[in-house]
Formats: sequence, structure tokens, C-alpha cells
Amino acid sequence: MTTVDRAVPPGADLPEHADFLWRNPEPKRSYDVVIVGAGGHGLATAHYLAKNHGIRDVAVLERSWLGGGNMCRNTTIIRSNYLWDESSAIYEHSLKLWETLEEDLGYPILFSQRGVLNLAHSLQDVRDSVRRVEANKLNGIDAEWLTPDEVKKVCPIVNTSQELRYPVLGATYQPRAGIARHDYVAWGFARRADEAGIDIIQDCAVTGFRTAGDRITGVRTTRGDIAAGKVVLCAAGTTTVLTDMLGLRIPVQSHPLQALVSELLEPVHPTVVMSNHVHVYVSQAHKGELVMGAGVDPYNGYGQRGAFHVIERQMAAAVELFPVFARAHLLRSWAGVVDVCPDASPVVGKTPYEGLYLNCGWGTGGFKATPGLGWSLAHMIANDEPHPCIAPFGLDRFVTGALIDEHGAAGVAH
Amino acid sequence: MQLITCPYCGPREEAEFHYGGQAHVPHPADPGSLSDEEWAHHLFFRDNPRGPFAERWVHALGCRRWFNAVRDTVSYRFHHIYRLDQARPETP
Amino acid sequence: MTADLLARSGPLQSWTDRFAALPDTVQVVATPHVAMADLRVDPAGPAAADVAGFLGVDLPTAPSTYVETDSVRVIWLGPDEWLVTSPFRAPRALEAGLRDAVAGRGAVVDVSGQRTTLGLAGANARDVLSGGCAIDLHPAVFRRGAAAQTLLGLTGVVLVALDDTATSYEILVRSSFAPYLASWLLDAATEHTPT
Amino acid sequence: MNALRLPAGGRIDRSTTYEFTFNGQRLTGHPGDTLASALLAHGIHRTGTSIKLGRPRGIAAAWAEDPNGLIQIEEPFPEPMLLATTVELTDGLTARGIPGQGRLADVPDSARYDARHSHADLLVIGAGPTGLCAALTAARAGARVVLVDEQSEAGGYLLGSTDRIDGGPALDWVAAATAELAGFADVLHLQRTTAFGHFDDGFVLALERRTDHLGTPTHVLGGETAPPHKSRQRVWRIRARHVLVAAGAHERPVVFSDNDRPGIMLAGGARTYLHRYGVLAGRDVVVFTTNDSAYAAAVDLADAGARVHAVVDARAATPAAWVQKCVRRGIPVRAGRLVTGTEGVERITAVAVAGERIPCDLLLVSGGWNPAVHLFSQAGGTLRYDGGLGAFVPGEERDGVSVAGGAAGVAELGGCLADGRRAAEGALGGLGFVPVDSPSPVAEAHVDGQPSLVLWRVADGDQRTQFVDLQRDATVADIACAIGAGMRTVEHVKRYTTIGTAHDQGKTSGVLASGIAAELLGRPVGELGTTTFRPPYTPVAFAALAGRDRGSLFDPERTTAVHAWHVARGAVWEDVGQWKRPRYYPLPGEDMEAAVLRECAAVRGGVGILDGSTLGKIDVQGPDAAEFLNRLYTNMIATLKVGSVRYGVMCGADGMVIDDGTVLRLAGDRFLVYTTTGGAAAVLEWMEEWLQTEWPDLRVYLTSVTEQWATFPVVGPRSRDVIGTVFPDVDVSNAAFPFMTWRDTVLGSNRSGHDASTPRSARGGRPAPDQDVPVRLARVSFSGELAYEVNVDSWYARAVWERLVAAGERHGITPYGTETMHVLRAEKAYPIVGQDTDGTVTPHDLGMSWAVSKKKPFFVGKRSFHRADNQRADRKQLVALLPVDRNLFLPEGSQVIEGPSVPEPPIPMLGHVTSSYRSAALERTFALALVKAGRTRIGETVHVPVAGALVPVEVAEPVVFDPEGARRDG
Ligand SMILES: Cc1cc2nc3c(=O)[nH]c(=O)nc-3n(C[C@H](O)[C@H](O)[C@H](O)COP(=O)(O)OP(=O)(O)OC[C@H]3O[C@@H](n4cnc5c(N)ncnc54)[C@H](O)[C@@H]3O)c2cc1C
Ligand SMILES: NC(=O)c1ccc[n+]([C@@H]2O[C@H](COP(=O)([O-])OP(=O)(O)OC[C@H]3O[C@@H](n4cnc5c(N)ncnc54)[C@H](O)[C@@H]3O)[C@@H](O)[C@H]2O)c1
Ligand SMILES: Cc1cc2nc3c(=O)[nH]c(=O)nc-3n(C[C@H](O)[C@H](O)[C@H](O)COP(=O)(O)O)c2cc1C
Ligand SMILES: [Zn+2]
Repeated sequence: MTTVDRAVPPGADLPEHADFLWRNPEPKRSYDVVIVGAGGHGLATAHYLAKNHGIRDVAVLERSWLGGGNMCRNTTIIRSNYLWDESSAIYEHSLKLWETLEEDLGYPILFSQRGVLNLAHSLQDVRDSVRRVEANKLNGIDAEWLTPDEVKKVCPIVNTSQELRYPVLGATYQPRAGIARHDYVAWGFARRADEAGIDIIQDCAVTGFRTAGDRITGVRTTRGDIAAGKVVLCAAGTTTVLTDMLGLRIPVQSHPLQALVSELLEPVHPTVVMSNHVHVYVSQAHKGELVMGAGVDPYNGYGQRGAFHVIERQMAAAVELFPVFARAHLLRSWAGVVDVCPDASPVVGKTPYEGLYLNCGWGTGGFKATPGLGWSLAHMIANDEPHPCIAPFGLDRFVTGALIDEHGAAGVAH
Repeated sequence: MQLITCPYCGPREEAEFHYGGQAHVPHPADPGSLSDEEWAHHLFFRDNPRGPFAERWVHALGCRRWFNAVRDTVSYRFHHIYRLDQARPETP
Repeated sequence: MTADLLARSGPLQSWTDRFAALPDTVQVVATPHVAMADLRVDPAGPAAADVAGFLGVDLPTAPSTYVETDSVRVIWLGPDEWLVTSPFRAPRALEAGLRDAVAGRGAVVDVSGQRTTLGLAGANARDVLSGGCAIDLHPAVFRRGAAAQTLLGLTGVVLVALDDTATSYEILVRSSFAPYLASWLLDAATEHTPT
Repeated sequence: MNALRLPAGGRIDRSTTYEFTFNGQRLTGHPGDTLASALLAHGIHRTGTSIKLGRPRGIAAAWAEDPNGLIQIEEPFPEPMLLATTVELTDGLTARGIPGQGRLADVPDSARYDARHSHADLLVIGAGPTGLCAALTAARAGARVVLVDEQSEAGGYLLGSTDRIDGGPALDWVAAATAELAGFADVLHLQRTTAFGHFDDGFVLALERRTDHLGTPTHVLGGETAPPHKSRQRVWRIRARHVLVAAGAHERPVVFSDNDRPGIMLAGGARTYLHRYGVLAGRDVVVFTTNDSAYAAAVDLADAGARVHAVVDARAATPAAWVQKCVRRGIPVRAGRLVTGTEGVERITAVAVAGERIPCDLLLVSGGWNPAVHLFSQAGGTLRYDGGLGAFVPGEERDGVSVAGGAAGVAELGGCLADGRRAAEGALGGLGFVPVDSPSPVAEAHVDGQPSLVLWRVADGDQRTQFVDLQRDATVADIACAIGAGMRTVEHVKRYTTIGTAHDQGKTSGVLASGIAAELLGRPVGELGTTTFRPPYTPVAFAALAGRDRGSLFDPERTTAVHAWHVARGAVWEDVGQWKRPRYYPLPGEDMEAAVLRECAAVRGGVGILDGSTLGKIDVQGPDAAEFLNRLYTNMIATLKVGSVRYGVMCGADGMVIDDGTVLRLAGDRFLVYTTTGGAAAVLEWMEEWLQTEWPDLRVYLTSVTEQWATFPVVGPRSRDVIGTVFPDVDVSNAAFPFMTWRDTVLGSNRSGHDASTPRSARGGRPAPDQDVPVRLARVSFSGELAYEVNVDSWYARAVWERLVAAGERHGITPYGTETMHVLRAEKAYPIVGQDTDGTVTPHDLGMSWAVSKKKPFFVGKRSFHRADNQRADRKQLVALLPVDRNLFLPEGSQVIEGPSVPEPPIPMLGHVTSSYRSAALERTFALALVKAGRTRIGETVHVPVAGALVPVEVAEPVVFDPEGARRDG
């Protein structure tokens, strides 16, 4: 058996958590900045508001428990090898932050740069992959094109037999890419934000907005009205429920996206493998469970669950690509609610309401953006001007037609 | 894993259907007269409600007919399924 | 002048031996070269009556059913669509006859080569189908007179029940998918082939 | 040997002995044993060590609720992480305990896995007394019933009890019930079948384990072996009009210090080992309970010869009748006492009870029962906390779903029997069945008891050894930490402590964690709730879910009517969507480059033939067909003459190219539309969408005829000769048959093909004689050469192909594949949608403004051409790139930059190479590329990084070969 040598057996190497993470304060009646949604994006934004801009009179309002949205459901793939310049810029900015995030947060986030392979199974996959690798290189991103033999060296359990129904014809490889422990990331950001004096208010749903003309003046919540100088929407899958309250239309649709895990297994899978064509992606998380996902369910859905035939199909793909997985067991499946844009790129920017900032549409791929987005969004809030990394992602692109079509790079969830 | 009642064929597995997004969004009669902004809205902006949603489906692997449905996007339950030539029923 | 004449072939031509080796409880035969025409008319309009006159039977209007005469079978495909099949008529004759009857009030297309026909019979026929077909095949529900467009394995089919005991069916499949379906059926039959 | 196996009793077959190996030790057992019962029969409790702390761990229950006894199977085939309690013993089984991680086999699993769809009026999950009663009630009423139960035999709780029904042993009633069910044609009763997921509209997935318990042929000493043709596991996909969850309840432990030692077990589990397997789980027993149910274990174990040193009842008020039974057996009952700790390393040796130390080798625990609400909750059912039971129970009625018996919180056997019947009758009423009169089974009444005490944990002692989730080594201290850190919800506690995330998904630990967290927070348990129940109920192998969709059945391979010919000719394949297309046909010793150069040269120099049958074909007819196509194609279709052909482009509403192909006008009201191979299905659906949802007033009918017509382009200067030979009736001259027209002709046919001997349909009779075979020839060219596309009814495809090849022999006709086709079309700059476009490319960008009508007031996509981004001067445009080094090949996907030097990243990119080939005709390499403002750059030199070097290339007119189109007419 090809097992991966690890000095410490997984399971034993899980970190101890901090004794204290956050207060559970009562909401004040007014804040300079109110962030709606304590997912990764909301919490990271809070952290960088305090850290980079000294803005601390901030509340992060969460209708449920912090980090309980897509943040606790995502398969944690972090990479920056996107096709278009605009995307590479924000994701690479983010990846660089990931590389020092553990120190910044003072919290173990188990960021593991074990590399990500994106397999190619058709001649067109190959063309698209080479195109992306070449573009990445010119953008200063580590990217390689690997032959099937090289794929086998990076990940010995991948079936590179050319007899497969859709044989592996090669793969793109980003060595600096990897995974991190989603929950710890959320907690790490929350802890730092809390330390900085930012109030994270859980069990506090935003139910409406207060406006004065074209200016946003606060939010209505299940725990009373809260006045705010600026309001930032970081509500991911539920963003349109909020924007509908303002009559603001945005081009995102909410879909279920499913994921699953196996039981804990001895290390077999040293990297992250994604395959658009046969629709599966998989890594082996720190404790040893295989973490997998596939594409979104086609219909709109807020149910945090999808259809099981999607999972069955994904299992067929997994066993095709990794024959050794045959008797691994599905232990748990779940779903999140992802907000998908027509061009598979996010929407970040100012809105027609002064003081209202929008951040949504990250769809199947926003975890990796968490620090980069938080950094850039905080910049926008502080300066009322988009950070260069997010400037291209405004709503106006739908009007001009200058979409940032990342379906090729984001076609399968990650 | 819905069992979707095709108005023509009857109940069939979800896997036989393709989703068509929001219903009752007619193509503008004269797209040329729309501003870029209006056109962008027509192309890319759709409702995305949490709750009942009038949407389109096609029985792709059966009779190939499109139809409309009101489905709850939280419970996924179909409240109404109706033909394209029928009016949208009142929501429960 | 035989040399000038063209031979017909079918997608499952080379499968005969493999089908023959199947157990009695799962019999598969390829029945290629059945004439088929796709018919579109308003079932309530006058064209439907003229078509019925030509076919010798009224078009079935109940979903997922078929009717037949000695020479044709008429399968409901949709509210205004039928598949007319006949192993006895020549494709062009069938198409032409229907076209005359429809007389511009609908459409007729020869689709004889579009699909190919497989017979599936035997005591385990239903078991084999229910390994990849989600519709209810209970003989009280899906019996002679029933025909459904649905999924079998990973391909679309028109599934036709020939008897009331769930032991005889026809499967109409897109010709390009026929080898897939044939392998799928052989694989399904493994379960019923004690070694 | 089997020291703790009782001489008699249990449901094992003592006449056969199995040998098995555990942790390297060779042991014996019997058919009917689980691995756990066989181990316990040898006095072995300990299985492995815990994941984090490395503490010894053992068997702690008798079925799937066991949080502890994890093992790895090594023989007959490695399977990671199973519970010893749910593995049926087979001869030769080799297993070992594991420290929290399983191991995957390093060889592929060759077992078969399959699936079955099933439909029912009523699906009953669980064949305990509740489920059996429900199934009988429904079957008798004539309903179609599916009854699934995860264990090897029906009976549920009764298998581990001494309960009595109708005056006899309850298991006699079970046997009669199963026999009666077997008599109904419309009852499907499946044992060893776990319902693992409950979804919408009565959809339940269940896993049937079909062969493992039969053993493998190499090891069997007698009896059955697994037949190789049988699938190992089967996923049942059950659609039921009504689902009844009768899944019983899981016994709940109580948490106390050092509660994880081997030899600490749920009380009901020990009873099951005794009655079902004839095994005494220990000789010196202490029972710790908060409710009456554990007394039965004390009494039964004592009767079987164990020394029961105490029943420690946390309640002050003990049940008199049970106490009496204990007293009669000399079992002391300690009322109002708690277990505060244990001793022992490999195995428990003593229990501490309020200062008292009681030596023992088995500590039985019962903290009450948790109804198995998993499947109800998975389907969206909400739960309610029942303070009396200390458990969550179904909180609402749901359409099409009910819960009964133990799963609904009913404890008494009589109550369960009645509840099963009630629930079935309720469901039947809704389904239109009338229950038939029949006597209800009568259970022996239980002795009056005392209400249970809800006790999550014994607070004394060190919280760090008070285990809540044994698999995750998560303790009360961990919960306290989480709360101390600021966490207030069970979801946070779960994620901080990992409680409930292991193999057993918190079957025993979940409610405890809620209870303890609530206690620490001083909040009601009901308010805190549970974490979310998610499929699967118990783990399911990936391969079982993959089923038969593996290998060549993973995805259908679509093949053309001439496939076998290509195979015989040694074609190398390209996957295009699901199609298998010949990519090239190498001659012996040829690589792809050589083969393609040869094929290209043959076509441009003589004649070649391509199997183009995979192209999508759509018959479009009806009075409004022309208008319809006019709206969908960017160019004018309505003016196309009957007999003519036009190339058309289709755009999405966003103005980006989505497909292209030729359109033949067959009649005033009829067209034949060709789509790309990959786009066929999507284009038909796209057309239907517009037709049905936007323009229902148009009288148009769409029919796919992709497989109806085989399509063979015969291409090259000699194609006219070949076509002229094969179709002598057709005047193939340019004048009579000009470019972009089509002609119909016929060939004679013959029925003496293979089908003459094929069995006819059951209706007998002789097929009618065929008429002449119609052939449609079209003068279209995707190569710039003189070319005829031969379209023929696919019945005759193979024969016509062979005839074309035979007729072409004189001219050296060469079959060519997609690669050559691509080179030839690229030399002419004909784009491939999806290769030279990527969803961001308009017809204008492709240099095909000529294919965009300026006259039509409307076509799909038109409006989008006027958006700002479409007006940009620097849009990417399709151009050719000619490497200055004529031999240098630009990999497809390469990026184009200004050059000639490479600045620091980010380096601005001008575009990318979409297609790249070696041209036999030009004797050089060339490429197509999308380049910013490419057409204004024609003649300029730009650069392409290739393998670390910067390659200068000239931007050129896209058409690199025969730009004046001189060859088209031959
Ligand atoms: C199965 C799955 C797999 C994924 N895999 C990956 C991956 O591998 N890599 C990757 O980069 N990305 C991945 N993603 C995407 C990623 O999870 C999301 O893009 C990202 O988490 C979104 O940002 P967030 O963390 O802020 O969102 P969330 O965590 O969803 O945060 C939004 C928060 O807003 C709160 N909220 C909503 N409405 C209100 C209201 N009215 N009032 C108060 N609070 C409100 C919600 O409760 C929620 O906590 C995946 C997603 C899923 C579902
Ligand atoms: N609830 C209590 O407090 C309590 C306490 C002690 C004894 N009991 C006894 O338990 C019995 C309850 O009867 P019952 O019939 O409701 O339950 P049961 O436990 O007797 O039977 C349930 C059956 O369902 C099976 N099962 C559970 N989940 C399944 C799944 N997902 N798929 C397939 N099978 C599954 C179990 O293995 C079991 O065989 C009665 O005899 C009762 O006296 C109950
Ligand atoms: C990367 C990752 C790893 C996970 N590993 C496990 C696991 O080992 N065991 C488990 O039960 N759940 C695991 N989960 C899933 C969570 O238990 C849970 O299902 C998920 O956070 C969604 O929440 P919900 O199911 O409560 O809605 C994991 C989730 C993620 C994102
Ligand atoms: Zn239908």
C-alpha cells in the first residue's frame, strides 16, 4: 500500500484549542460598521478592519452560530490557479495571506500546502489546462502541467490507466495550494476580532434595513434595531434575501452544494485531486477522513441538502479514479447553500445605497478567498473605494458585458 | 430526490428532468429598445426567493415538454405544477 | 444484380452470440430494422382522425401507453407526439403514408435508424430492468399496453411492456447507445447467471 | 476455549465451528455469531486503542450503536473500520482492532455491487415487534409492503430478550409473522438491509449486505459460500407512498469517570449476547442504571450463572417487583447510588460506588433509551425533547411518514405491538386500503415500574476521563472547555470537541452531549436541541454507492454505425462528449504526427473519408420553421432556397457563440439542421425551450435524427470521382451540383444482410420489402477542398461506407480522423466551437461578421452585441500565428505576450493559442489564436512562452491555406 509518511499520526496531531475564543456580548444600539453574517468572510473582514484600519466599533451579526454557514461545510480547497487576471489577483493575494495566517491569528489553522491537481480527461481539458497554467505562470503563480506519469508520482493512488472510460491525460498542479481546517479558521478570525473589541453577536438575524434616502443607517434584527454608519453584506447563500428587502437586485442564485466524508483512514492521499470532467474532488483531511464534493445541484435551494443521486454519481467517479477507495465508507453527507453568479465570479462592491457594501457570489469557491477578501473588503469599507483586487468584481460588469467567466476554472466546486 | 409530477407523463424521478430557472420571465418583445442596464437585468438577474418560487422544468428524458412549477426552495416541496398555457396558481 | 444491392446492418449485429449465452430467465434479442416514424399532430384535430384511418387504430392519448394492430404499434411519447413502429412496413412507406394522412397539419419524420429495438424476456426480466429503471414495473401497473420514455441505466429508452406478467418487454434505445445498453443488460444478467 | 459460551441457548449453530483470527490470535466461533459475540465468548472485550489517548477500548454494545469496538477486516478482503458488533462471523475471517483509523486495500475490489428500484405502498423500516406488526397489518390489507431490517434475522429487541407474546416465546410469534409475510406476493422482506437515507417524497435508500455472511469458498468448512455471480451489496432505491419508521431505540449510557474501559457495556447489549449468542459477557457483574430496563439484564445474567454483585440504581425509588427478583437471586440493589469510577487497564476490574469498591469484570450501564429518530429527522421531521425519557422524539406528524414503537418512545412490548398496528392502519387509511380484522398479538404484561431518572453524567471525579464520545476521546472536560471558550450551541460544541463526528455519528454520544452542555450552560436541553441527523444512518461503502456504473459502464460510450470498421482499421480514439470518434488511423510504425501528416496530405492530394455521423441532426418542420430558425441563427435562414445549404452560427442571449453547423432546406416547411457533436443535445433542448416557452404560437416540430442519418464527408480533389462512381445517377459537375447545395438520390437495397435470420417480434410475419435506399449528398466543405457529404439511413451506413471506400481505392482513398479534420479546417480558419471559443467569443471576434445578419430585426443574441464590452477595440479576435521557426510547434493553450523580453509578473497577456498543428500542405507549423485586437496586428510579431523560452510568432490572416478558395470546386 502506498501510504504517506507522516511524522505524527493524524488524530494525535490535532491542536488544542484556545481556552477563550469570544465573548457573547449583548448588541449595542449603534456601531460604526455592521457586518451581516459571521461566516469566514464576515469574520475576516472584521479582523482586517481592526488590524489594518484600526476600525473597532464593529459588530458582526450572525443569525445562527458563527461559522455555521458554508464555512463549516466547505471542502477547504485553497488555490489561486484561476484563469483570468482579475481572479488570479484576488486569489493569489489570498493565498499569500494564508501562508502567514497562522501567525497572524495566533491560532492553529492546519494550513497544509500539499498541492492541488486538476485532472484533464479530454483533449479540450488539456488545452484549457495548459492555457490556465501558462496564464498562471505569467501572473507569477506557481503552476505546472503534469503528464499522467508525473500525476502518478504526486498522487500514487490516482488511476492513470489509459483504459479508463475517461483516462487521465494530465493535470495542472499548484504545489502551494492545499487545505486548511475550516472551523479553526473561523474561530481564529473570530477570536482576533473579539480581542480587538469587535462584537460578534450570534443568534441575531438581520430582518430589515434602516435607510435615509439613499443612505443606509442601520439594520433591523431579531434583537432590535442597530444603527450603523456602514453595513456590509457577507451573507453568502442568503444574500438575496437581504437585498430583496432593499429592492436591490443582484444576479446570484442559491444552490445546494453537497459534500461528504469517509471514516478516518490511514494516510493514502497526499494531495488534493479535482476532476471537472468526471465530477469529483477529494483530499484527505488531517484526522484521516476523505473529504469530497462534486457539482452543485441544478435547482435553487436553501435547504442545506441536495439529491443523493448526485452523491452516487460522485462515488462512481471516485472509485473510477481511485480504485483503492472501493471499501472506504461514506460516513456523512451534507450540503451548503452557495450563491452562484452567471460568470462563476463573485460580486463585490459598492451599491446604490451609500454605506452599503456587497460581497456575494463566491459560489463554490469562496473559502480560499477568505483572508484576501476580508483584507480587500476592509479596505473598501475604510476608504469607501474598492481595493484593486476586488475592483473588477462590481455589478457593472453585467451591464457592460465584461464578465469574468471562470466556469472553466470553477466549473466544479472547490 | 424529488418525485416530480410531469403534467403529461405523471410522477417521475428528478433525474429525468432539467431545471430551467425562474418562470414567467418573458423575452422582451423589443430587446433593441432596452437600455444596457435593462438588458443586463433581463439576461442575468433572476429572483432567488427563500420560499415559494415559480420556476421552469423540462421533462428532458421523458416527453421533452417544458412546464412550470411553484416549489418551495427551503422544503423543496412542489406546491403546484402547471402547463405553460396555464396561469400561475395562487401560492399556498 | 445482388452486387449492387446494399446490405443492412445494425448496432448489435455482433452481439448475437453473447445474447444467446444468457440464461433462460434473461433473454435478450436484438430486433433491428423496425420501421419507425415520429408523428406530431393535435390529438383532438382532424389530422388525428385521418392518421387513425391510415393506421387502423386511434392514437392513444393516455400517457405512457401504446396501442397496436397487426401491423403497427403506436406509442404515446407526449401530448402531441407518437412513435409509430412496424416491423412489417418499409420505413419510407410508413413515413409517406403518415405524411399523406397528416397533410401538413403536423409533422412526420422517419426515425427508423434513430433507435434500435431490444427484446428482453424471461422470469428475471423485471429484476434486470429494476436494476436501472426507476419507474414502477409492477405488472399491475406496467403491463401490456404500457410504454414509458424513461432512463435505463445511464441512457434514455422507450420501454414497452408486452405481457401482463412482467416477463416480456421491448426496449427502444438510441442506436448510438445500443452497445452500452447491451453491455449493461449482459452485466445485469450476471446476477441471474449462476456459475 | 469458548469459556464464556454457555452450553446451550442462543441462536447460533453449534454444530459448525468457524475458525477466525483476531489481533493475530486464532479463535473459534459459530454460524450466527458476530465477531463481537465470538470474541466475548473467549472473554475478549478489548478490541483496540483509542485514537487520541491510546486507551484500551472494547466492545460496548451489541449492535450499530456501539461507539467503541472498531475493527479492521484483513481477510477475506481488507475493509476499514467496521464494528465488531455488526460483522457476522465467517470461517477464516481475519480482523484486528484499530486505533481509530482504518486501512484501505492496496488492490482494487473485484466484488460486484448493484442496485434495485422498488415501489411500495408502505415501507416499514425495522422488523422488531413494531415493524412486524405494521407490515402484517398492511400486507393483510392488500398493500404492497417493503420491510427492511438491518440485522441477520427479524425480531429486533426480541432477539435479545425473554419476552413472550400470545402465551409463547416472542420469537415464535416472530417466526410465524415472517412466515406469513413470506406468503404475500407483494411483500418484499429484506433482512441485512439498512435503510441509510430518507429523502423527499417517500424515497428511502437501503443497503443490503448479501454475501459477506456466506463466507468465501476458500475458507468454508461447510455450508453455503457466497456465489460469485451475486452482488456483494445492493442499494435498494425504494419509493414508498408511506414510510413507517419502526427502528426501535438505542440504549444510552451514563457518563462517569473512566467509563471507557473494556468490560463496560450497555445493559441491553449484555442481554443480547446472552440470549441471542449464548454468551456471558462477564462473570462478575455490576449493573448501573437509571431505569427499570437494566434489571432484566441483572436477573438474566444471574440466572445464566454470572455473579451479579450489585444493581446500582441512581434512583432513590426502585421498582419493587424487580428488586424482589434481585433479592431472590441474592443481588444487592443500591438505591440512589452512582458509579463514580472504575479500575482496570485491559479490562475493568472494579467499580467505585460512593466510596465502595466492587470488584467485577463487567459493568453494565443503562441511562435510558434514545428513540432511533435518525431517518425521521433526515426527511425533515422536527424533534421534541421528552423530559420523561430524557430523549428527543418525533415532534410532529408529517405527510407520508410515521414513526412507531421504540422509535417513537414507546417502551412496553405490548405498546409497541399496538403502535405498529395503529401506525399501519393510519397509513393505510390515507392510501385507500381497508385494514382487515385480525386478532392483535398480546404481550405478557410487564411488572409495574418506576419512572426513569434522566441522568447524563456523574459529576464526581476527573472530567478528563469522563468520556462522552469514546471514538473521538471526547470528554466532559472538552465540553466544559468549549463552553468556557464562549461556545453556546451544540453545533459549536460538536465541532470543538468532535463529539458525534466519528463512525457511529454520535448514536450514543449525541444526546449526552446536548444534555451535558445544557447542564453546564444552565439551559433546558430541549432549547439546545441536537445536532443535525444526516445520511447515511450507518456507513456505506463507496463501491456500493457506485454500483454498476464502473469501468466501461461508468458513462455510456456512444458509437456510430461504422464503429466496427474503425476498430478493425486500428483507429486511435478521441472522446468527444460520450462519443468515441476515430482520432487517426495509424499505419504500422506510425505515430500520431506521421499518421496525421499522411492523412492530411492524402485529403489535399487525393481523397479522404471521415465518419461524421456524430454530428447532431435535427429535423425542423412546420409552416413556421423558417421563421423559427431565423430567430435562432445569427444569419438569414429564411431566404435559403430549397436544395441549398447554409452555414449558420448560434449565439446565446449574451451574444456569445454556442454552436454552429450547416442548415439544409429540404422543403419550404422543412429543414435539416446540423449541430456540433458535443452540442447536439443542448441545441435541441435550447430550440425546444425557445419554441415551447417563448414562441408557442410558431407551428414548428423538432425531432432529433442524429442516429437516423450516418454522415460521411468524402473530401479532396478526387472526391468527385468517388461520388460519381458510387452514385452514377447524380450529375456531380459543378454546374449541376454547385457548392452549398444538396441532392437526393437512391441506391438499391437488399435484405440479405445479417438481420434476415434475426428472430422477429412475437407478432411474427415477414417484414415488408425495402424500397430503394435514399441518400442525400451535400456539397459542403470543412476543409476547403472539393467535398461531398454523404448522408444515408444508418441501416445502410456500413454498406455505403464500404462502397465509398471500395470506389475510392483507385484514388487511394484514406480514412481520416478528427485530428486531420481539425488540421484541415484550421488551415481554413473554420473555428471549432468549444476549442476556438470559450463562451466569451462572438461571431465578430471569430471574423464571421458575414454570418451575422444586419437585416434581421431580431435574433437571439443580437441585442448583446451592442453592449459596451462588445464595442471594445481590443477584443480578442481569431487570427493565425506563424512561428518564425517553421518547425516550432506551439502547444495549444499557450499564452501570447508582447515580448520580446519578459518583464516581472504579472505579465500582460494578449491572448492564447486555441488550435495548433503541423500543416502538411504548408510544410510548417501554424496556430489559431485569440489575440487582443488581433486583426489590427496582422503582420506584427508577438511572442509565446514555450517551455521556458520566448518564441517569436507572426500574427497572420486566419486563413493560411488557399485563402482565395480556389480548391473548393475541385
Ligand atoms: C459543500 C461545499 C464545498 C465547498 N468547497 C469549497 C472549497 O473547497 N474551496 C473554497 O474555496 N470554497 C468552497 N466552498 C465555498 C465556500 O464555502 C463559500 O464560498 C464561503 O464559505 C462563503 O463565505 P462565508 O464563509 O462568509 O459564507 P457563510 O459561512 O455561508 O457565511 C454567511 C453567514 O451569513 C449568515 N447570515 C445569512 N443571512 C443572515 C441574516 N439575515 N442575518 C444575520 N446573518 C445572516 C449565515 O448564517 C452565515 O453564517 C464550498 C461550499 C460548500 C457548500
Ligand atoms: N424504548 C424503550 O424504552 C425500550 C426499552 C427497553 C426495551 N424496549 C423494547 O424494544 C422493542 C421495541 O420494538 P420496536 O419494534 O419498536 O424496535 P426493535 O428495536 O425491536 O426493532 C427495530 C429493528 O429495526 C432495526 N433497525 C433500526 N434502524 C434500522 C435501519 N435504519 N434500517 C434497517 N433496520 C433498522 C433494528 O436493528 C431492529 O432490528 C420492544 O420489544 C420494547 O419492549 C424498548
Ligand atoms: C472538511 C470537513 C471535514 C469534515 N469531517 C467530518 C467528520 O470527520 N465526521 C463528521 O461527522 N462530519 C464531518 N464533517 C461534516 C460536519 O459534521 C457537518 O456535516 C458539516 O459541518 C455541515 O453541518 P450539518 O451537517 O450540521 O448541517 C466535515 C466537514 C468538513 C467541511
Ligand atoms: Zn413528461
